[in-house]
Amino acid sequence: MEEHELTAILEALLFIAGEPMSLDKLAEVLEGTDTGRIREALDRLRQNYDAAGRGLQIVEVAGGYQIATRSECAPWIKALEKIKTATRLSRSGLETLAIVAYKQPVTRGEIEAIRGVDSAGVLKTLLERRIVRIVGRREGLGRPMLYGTTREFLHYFGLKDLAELPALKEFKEVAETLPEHEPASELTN
Amino acid sequence: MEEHELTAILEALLFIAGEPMSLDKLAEVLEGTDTGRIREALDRLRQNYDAAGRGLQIVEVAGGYQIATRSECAPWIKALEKIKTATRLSRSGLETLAIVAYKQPVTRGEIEAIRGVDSAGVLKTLLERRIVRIVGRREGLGRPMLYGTTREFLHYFGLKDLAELPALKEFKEVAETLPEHEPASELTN
Amino acid sequence: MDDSQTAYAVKLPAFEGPLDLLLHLIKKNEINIYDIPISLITGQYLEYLGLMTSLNLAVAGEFLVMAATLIHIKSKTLLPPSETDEEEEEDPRADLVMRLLEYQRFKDAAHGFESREQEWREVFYRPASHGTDGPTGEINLVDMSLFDLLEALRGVMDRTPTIQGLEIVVDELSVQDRMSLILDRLESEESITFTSLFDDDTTRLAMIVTFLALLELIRLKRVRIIQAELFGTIRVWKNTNLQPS
Repeated sequence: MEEHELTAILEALLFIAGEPMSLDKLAEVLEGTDTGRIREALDRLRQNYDAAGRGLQIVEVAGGYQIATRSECAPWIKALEKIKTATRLSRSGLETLAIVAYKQPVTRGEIEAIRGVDSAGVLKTLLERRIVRIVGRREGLGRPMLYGTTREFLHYFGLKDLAELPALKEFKEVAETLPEHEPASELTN
Repeated sequence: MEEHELTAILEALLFIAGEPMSLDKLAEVLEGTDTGRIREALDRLRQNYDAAGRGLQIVEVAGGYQIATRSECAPWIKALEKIKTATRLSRSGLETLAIVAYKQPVTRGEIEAIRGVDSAGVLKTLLERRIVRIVGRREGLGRPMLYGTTREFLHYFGLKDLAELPALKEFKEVAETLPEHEPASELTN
Repeated sequence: MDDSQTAYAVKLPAFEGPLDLLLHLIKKNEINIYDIPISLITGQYLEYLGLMTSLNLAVAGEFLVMAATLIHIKSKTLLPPSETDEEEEEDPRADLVMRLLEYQRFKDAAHGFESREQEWREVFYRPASHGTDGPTGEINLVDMSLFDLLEALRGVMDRTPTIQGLEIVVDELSVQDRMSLILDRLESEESITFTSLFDDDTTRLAMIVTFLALLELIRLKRVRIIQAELFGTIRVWKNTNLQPS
């Protein structure tokens, strides 16, 4: 197979797949074409897509490659009525999700210990949105359920994999940012 | 809007729409951009797509424009579809699987009594995917086959063993609790 | 317009919980987190709770628990340091500081998530191929979660409310059943590996039952076990010659 043929086939495959395609999966479809060659072809494809005047891009997300629209086109895509943008996550949702993402697998009790508030409702919302899932149980007393993030989570935040999450701040760093981080009281008495 | 912007937006719209878009429909989304200009931009887009090494094309079908794969790529797309269907499960498949998981060992008759519909086809799919297996036969009339889940099943759900399956009661705790936690207040009294 | 009402117009910032409120007070007062003036903060914290009550806002239990914690810490700091203890006593505020810092870490992380969310909400993917394969609503096995499984089960149970006791019953196969299963497999395959016998055993109990079944078959001379070389694969063969050799 020639180079430009491979690029063409990859483009068609990414278009049809509708989900991230890993190098391994692409190699499987392409009957054992070397993953190195596939990666090179994908890089070429990505460069073509990065030319001016394109409404699409090749992104590496949730463990694979996928075709996506460019954010500049978002207003017109939203005008295509049937696309509804997902409601944004609430503050408590983001907070809970951050704990799940960094501490997974994690129990509800551990989440609540960090947040200092009951988190059952938020967890339910995250489960329903398929951003968080039950990944098993912790051994020991009560065998509580463990929560972790999903592939949808990676998609939602445009992450390639969990390793792409920025490192959590050290306590020292956190402490340094604390004063004058927020505007003073909003009490307008 | 400049020419190359228009082309980009059209590309993104055709990509997302997944069905033929007529000039009128496109003009509507683009808030009254002249159809002549849209046609010109589409022609330019089509020329870009006709360059060598492309796996996609802009086709004019059923009264509209659409992005489609090139026929040369058909064999690989078929290979992809085969892999994809092997990893997909329908709603009825999931339902049947849930019954098998929680009621195993269970006969087909018992599954059908619960679901109220014939489940032979779904069971066959689950057996083929190796998510469900025959675990033996029930003593008694006709010695019907008994179904249970496989190791593969545990793998998909990230479980170590069947005892890790959450009980319905536990699930209700997660799923039927309070609405999402509200922040303490955001009131202007 | 009644002036006495507008005079008391109060806008309260929203807090996720007691830790959030405490962090707000610490920032507002520009306090060093490692040296929290506990009297001042306790006072302001209780003031806020009082404000919530006066506005008829339900004060969640967690806020009250924290109030008790603060008062407890305050009382400890008021005690004169005991002279008998040689070791330096632990700062009663230490635990709280750790909790606040830990919580702030995740608040910062959540903030980062928020900006990523903002960015990626503007990017759209094409839904899976509009091709020929099956009805919509299919789930990719990779994306399946126990939540989906339980939701599906709940769906069935809502339809047929008479079904009771859908609780997990661990595989109750008898040794007899396992024996027939092993023999069934040996009908279609000449020999099978020892380990493959346990492939689908998802519990310890099931593995024990399978092993007992194998022992029984060996005793009855229905199968033979052969290990061709030391540490090699152990294979189970059907014993075609029923006469003891």
